[in-house]
Amino acid sequence: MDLSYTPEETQFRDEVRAFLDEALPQRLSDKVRDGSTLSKAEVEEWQAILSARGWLATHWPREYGGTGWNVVERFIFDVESSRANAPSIIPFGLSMLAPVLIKFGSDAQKERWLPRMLDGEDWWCQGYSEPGAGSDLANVRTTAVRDGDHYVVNGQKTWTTMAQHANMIFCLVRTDSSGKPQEGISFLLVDMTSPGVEVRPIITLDGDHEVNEVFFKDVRVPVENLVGEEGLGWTYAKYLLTYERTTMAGIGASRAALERLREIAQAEQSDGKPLIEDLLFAMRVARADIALKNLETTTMRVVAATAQGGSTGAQSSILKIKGTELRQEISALTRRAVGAYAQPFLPEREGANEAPVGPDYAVAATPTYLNLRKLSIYGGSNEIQKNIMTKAILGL
Amino acid sequence: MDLSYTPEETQFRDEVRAFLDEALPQRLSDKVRDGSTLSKAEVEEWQAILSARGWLATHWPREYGGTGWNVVERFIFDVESSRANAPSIIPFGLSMLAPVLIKFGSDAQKERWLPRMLDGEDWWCQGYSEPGAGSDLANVRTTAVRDGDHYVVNGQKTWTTMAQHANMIFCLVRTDSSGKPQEGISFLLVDMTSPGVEVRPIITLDGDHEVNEVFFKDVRVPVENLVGEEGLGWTYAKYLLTYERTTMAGIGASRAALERLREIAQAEQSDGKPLIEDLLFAMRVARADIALKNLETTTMRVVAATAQGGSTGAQSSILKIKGTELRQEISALTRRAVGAYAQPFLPEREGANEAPVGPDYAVAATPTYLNLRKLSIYGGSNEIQKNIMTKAILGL
Amino acid sequence: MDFTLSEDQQSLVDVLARFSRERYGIAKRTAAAGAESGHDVATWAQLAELGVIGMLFSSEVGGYGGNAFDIMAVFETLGHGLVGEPVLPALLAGTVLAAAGSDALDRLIDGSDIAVSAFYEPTSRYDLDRVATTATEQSQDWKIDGAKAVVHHAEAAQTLIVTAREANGTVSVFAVPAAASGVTMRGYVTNDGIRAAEVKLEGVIVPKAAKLGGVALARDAVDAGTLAICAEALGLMTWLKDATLEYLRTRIQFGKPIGNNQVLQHRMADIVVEMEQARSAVINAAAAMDGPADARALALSAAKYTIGTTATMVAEEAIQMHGGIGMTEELGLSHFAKRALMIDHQFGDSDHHLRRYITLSAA
Amino acid sequence: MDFTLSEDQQSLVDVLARFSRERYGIAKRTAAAGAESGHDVATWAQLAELGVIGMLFSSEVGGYGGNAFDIMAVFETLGHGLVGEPVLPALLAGTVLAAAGSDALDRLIDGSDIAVSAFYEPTSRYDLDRVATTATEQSQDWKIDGAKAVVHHAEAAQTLIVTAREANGTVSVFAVPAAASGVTMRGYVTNDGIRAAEVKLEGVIVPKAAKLGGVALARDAVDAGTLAICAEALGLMTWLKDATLEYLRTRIQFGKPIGNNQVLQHRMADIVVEMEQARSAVINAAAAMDGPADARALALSAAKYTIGTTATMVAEEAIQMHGGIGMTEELGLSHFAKRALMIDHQFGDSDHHLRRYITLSAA
Repeated sequence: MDLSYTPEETQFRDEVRAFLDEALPQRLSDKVRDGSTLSKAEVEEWQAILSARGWLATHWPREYGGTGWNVVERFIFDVESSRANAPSIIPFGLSMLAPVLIKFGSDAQKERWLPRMLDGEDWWCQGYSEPGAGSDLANVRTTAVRDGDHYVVNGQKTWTTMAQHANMIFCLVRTDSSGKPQEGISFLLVDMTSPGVEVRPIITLDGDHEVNEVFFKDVRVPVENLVGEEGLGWTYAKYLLTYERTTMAGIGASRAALERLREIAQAEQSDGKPLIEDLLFAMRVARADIALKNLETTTMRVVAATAQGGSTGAQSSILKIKGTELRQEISALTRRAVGAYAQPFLPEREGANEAPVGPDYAVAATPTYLNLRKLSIYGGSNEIQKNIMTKAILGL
Repeated sequence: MDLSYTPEETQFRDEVRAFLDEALPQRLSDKVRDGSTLSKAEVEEWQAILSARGWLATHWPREYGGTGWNVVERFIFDVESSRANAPSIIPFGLSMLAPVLIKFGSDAQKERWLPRMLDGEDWWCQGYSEPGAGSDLANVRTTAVRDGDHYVVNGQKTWTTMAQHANMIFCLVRTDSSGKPQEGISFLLVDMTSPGVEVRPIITLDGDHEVNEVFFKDVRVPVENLVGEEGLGWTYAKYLLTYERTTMAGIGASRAALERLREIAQAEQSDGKPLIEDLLFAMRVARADIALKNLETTTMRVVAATAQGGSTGAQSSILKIKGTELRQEISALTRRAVGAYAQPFLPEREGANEAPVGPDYAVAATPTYLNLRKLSIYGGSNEIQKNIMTKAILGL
Repeated sequence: MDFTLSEDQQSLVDVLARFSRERYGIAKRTAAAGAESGHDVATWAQLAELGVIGMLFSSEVGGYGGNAFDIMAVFETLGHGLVGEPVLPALLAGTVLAAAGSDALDRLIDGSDIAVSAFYEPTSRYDLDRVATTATEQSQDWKIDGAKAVVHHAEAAQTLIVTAREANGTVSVFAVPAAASGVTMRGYVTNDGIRAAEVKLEGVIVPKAAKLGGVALARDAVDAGTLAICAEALGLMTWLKDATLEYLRTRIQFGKPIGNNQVLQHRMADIVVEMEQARSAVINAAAAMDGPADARALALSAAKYTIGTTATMVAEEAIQMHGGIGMTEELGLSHFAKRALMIDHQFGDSDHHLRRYITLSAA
Repeated sequence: MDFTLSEDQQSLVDVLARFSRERYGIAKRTAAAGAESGHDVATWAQLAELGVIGMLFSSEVGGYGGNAFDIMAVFETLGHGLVGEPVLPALLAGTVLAAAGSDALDRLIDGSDIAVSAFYEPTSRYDLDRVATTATEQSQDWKIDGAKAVVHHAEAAQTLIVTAREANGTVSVFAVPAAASGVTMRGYVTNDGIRAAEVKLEGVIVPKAAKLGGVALARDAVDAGTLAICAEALGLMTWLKDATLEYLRTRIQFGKPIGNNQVLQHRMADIVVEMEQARSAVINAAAAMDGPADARALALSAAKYTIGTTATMVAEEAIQMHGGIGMTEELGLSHFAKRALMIDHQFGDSDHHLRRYITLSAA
């Protein structure tokens, strides 16, 4: 056994670190560290920097303008980026749609859509979830009816992340209702500027506008925007779900959050000394730290197995469950650390620059905690993950 | 609201305390406190003392020689006895069979069996569980076939507590297999000295001999030993299960164990000071202490509701779950407290008086912890209790 | 032993519950917190009229209640209705005024005035003794300088009850008119939708009589407030539990109510078990309020610790079992959940009180 | 990154696993613990022959393994077979002997001798520095007086490796022949079915050369032992998990396999999640063994803490899910569970190591 990277991997990691050191604007990493919401322009700014370096499409083969990285390199890049508080790459186009297009899309689709992702011309969002469906993704009721060279789409999607910024959405739509729920689903690319598309914000309990409802009323979509074959949309969607998911553990983000927590607990005074010297609090931090170190190695074990061609099926459930629990725990500790100043709420208004109430680091503590409640709900809730594990690992 | 006892209740409590102070032999309470197994003679000694005081049959009406106590008085007596480390009253005859006989038995049965319980002439055990049935008590396969003035019993009971001391057993037996599992069960009293009865010990993981298997091979039981009507045994058994169960919380025993734990943690040295001054350990003790104080009041709330005629149905599940978890937690803390001396095992041999390895208080720490694993398994496992709660409280 | 409400308590509870059900709601609460006054003037007057404020004080000082179980009954009901009005500040300020024999209490009880306590400071965390605000005695008056943190409903108040340190080092409690020169406020809404403010006191001059007494007055007020928000949490948790149960019964997924999932059933059972324990903890605290100081402190810390852990668990579980919809501001659930979570940040969190419990137990 | 076993490791693991499956078992283990020697002489010889002991030591000192992952592989396999032979004592004693350059190690590796460490004392708890045993230097020799607690396999040993305090206060490590005059033992079986003894040393005379070095030798030995029992716990947990899964699949209650209960399914999922975490913790510790002292100490404490909590959880859950039958001595399960529980009482429990982790993190 050997936990260390190969010399090549170490060199790659150093290269990533050097790049982040130089190219990542402090202005952006401060906002990420403090849990502030990034504007559309800020996200695009970072993605343009990555694209210029050729590091935006980490999952793609080189022939399409991707990095061609193997699983270990992707892992290293993800972890280092998160630890450096780099903004997340918006995954919907680059990491979710692109692999489907590359595998199932037509040449014309690849030529049209992939370069626009690299150039930042399109902002994609994902139209899977529907009202009332929850974790039952096959419960698709949005319909697409063929009418000449178009599909006419009617229905509603929900929990659509950052749809307010998007000009394109890829959707699961029902083109046939006669068979089982998983049959008759198609995979369609929809221009959100088309007549009949309406986006309505959903404000989440942290006061943020991150997700939306998207309504389709007689929206006409050219048939060339159908990916693959009609009725096989579920297959394509599932391909994504079984796709490499070691990033689900979120260990880079948790490590960054834990380091920030230590700084906060050093700054906060309790009983006349830094909070971090309070044994009860130190115990909570230590337990999270140990769990995170364990999870870092668990993740690397899965990465190593994947690199050797192993499947990540049930293992990814373990990473998802433990990774989300841990990030939630760290956010709860951060809320606890800031004491009474966990209470004030400062709405973030584009352009406004209100001075914080209490210490800078306290502002986002509660909203971040509240926002991260989503981690155990979305991406297949942690309960669903345990159901999956029951079948896959336990044979029950 | 008022948490305090009435003057009459306070006086009663003082009377119980005074009696325990005077009548409870130190020799016995020391053994209970240290988690040692009491011999048959020791149990009988204490029951004789209680009987002489008229306080042995706490559940019975006065007309049968019972105390006639109300629910609050019984509660007070139970808690005070446990806190004083008095031996438990063996419940099978006095608390489990007797209420059934009083409600469903014939006059002849009452006249014959009840006085013998008070005099200590019979030691009863309970023949409900059968191999492989687990929590499914209606899964009775032991048969009783009528043959003239006798039933002929064949089959096997298991988990029969202290059957090795018993001369009588009350059993659920199957007298009819044609209907649903709950039908065709009868309630039979069997003399264990009858030919064909065999008791085999089950040694539990703590090395103790507390439970047994009891085998019946063509055992002839006079028909006058049938309680109530043939085929209604399940009704009688269920009557017992819905019977007052506030003692299930075991708050007196937990309080005594927690006080003992504090003494141990005061005596044990960690890092040059008493273990109880170690904040991590103190935190565990404090959490148990708070939970116990909460449970004491929860129990009193149920007792008060029962005294006012309320049902204890689902509430008794709450007491059972929380009470057993807490006793197990205290036993785990005690094991933790004694450090490396949790390891030596000294088998208790009747008559033998081996000096302990390590401190006196360490000897029983691990065996007690192991023995108490049973609390969350028997009496309807805690999982079964939650199923019950789901139906009763949650309406699901 | 008697665990039932008195007739007076029961009738107030019934009236108050009905009021908040029929004439109050989250929309009103949210609108009030957004406004500068931070509360709904009409609702406040109605609460006073219903006797809610008077129930918090004994008849000797002009109220018609005032024992610990009265406070418990009122606040549990307020919690169940998610009432955002300044009843908690009134309890704290009023407790100080009552102990000091101030006749300002009358105007509090009848609803004409609002008074709030302002004890904590930007760096005091949960420690009442860590007071940097100074009170300088001058020939005719006191001059007060300092800052107070997260003062609920400060902008609505006529009177601020503040702690300040005198030149000799002792901490005393003063009544400061909110309109006094040198008092400035920065108001905001809290994460749980209540109005609060940072208060600055710069060269604020108050008369000699403004000094109400020593820091013990503040401590007693915080004790009462601690009991109150523990009881409030019971009401919040009951609402959250019932809403979640209803959701489990009615939400269909994969063709069945999600409540058919045994894991959710058992987690609901765990919630019920812990909620009964939490109720017992609050009863224990209420019963200890008039007893010896050490037993009262122990019982209050036990209660606040129990509430802190249980309310957090119930809020998190309620959101989780609701799934995505539980994450939305639109659903009432999120508002109850956030209040239940923020209670752990008032008067000391569960760690603070567990530590205090350990210290007190060892003494 | 490479998380696979080397060929040497894999082949020893395969042979050892097969040996314990086919030629060892709980009956043999229990019988051995009941006998005075406390172990099974034939089994011990076979283990030595298979190379199990040699695998724990490097080729420089006469073994054919000795790196941390060798130790991990051996002990995980021993745990899965619930082997009760004195391999752990051999690791500790041998680590000391190797560091001291003693040629007694050869006889340990080939199985002819048994040596055990005796570092802890009746009141030392888990602290290696709390040594009351004294070593008095005399003109020709050392005189050793004191008592050692819960010394596993002491009665089977030819050599005891003990710590003792010299007159100048420093603690040193000595090799004491078990047969030396003044050495007495009281043997017993432990709750997890291993033979151990309380050892008394009264005026025991050993030659000058018996002093092997300072207390650091004992510390390094305990580090190796800590890694070893953490790995052992992985083997135990795997066995417990598999046995419980099998039970959930095959045990019918209310007409269905009890594994149909979703709550038990999710609890098994939790166990699997935590076991993977525990394995990572042990890998981290093994990887840190040859690194800097502070990183090694941190990783070992993280591992022992993780193992302490996880093994306890797995043992308790395995018993609970088995129900009554899990409580019986007859079932193999209870023996594995007890060993898993007792591991928390060797070399410091989870609290001890969490505390140490906090202290080391702050440094």
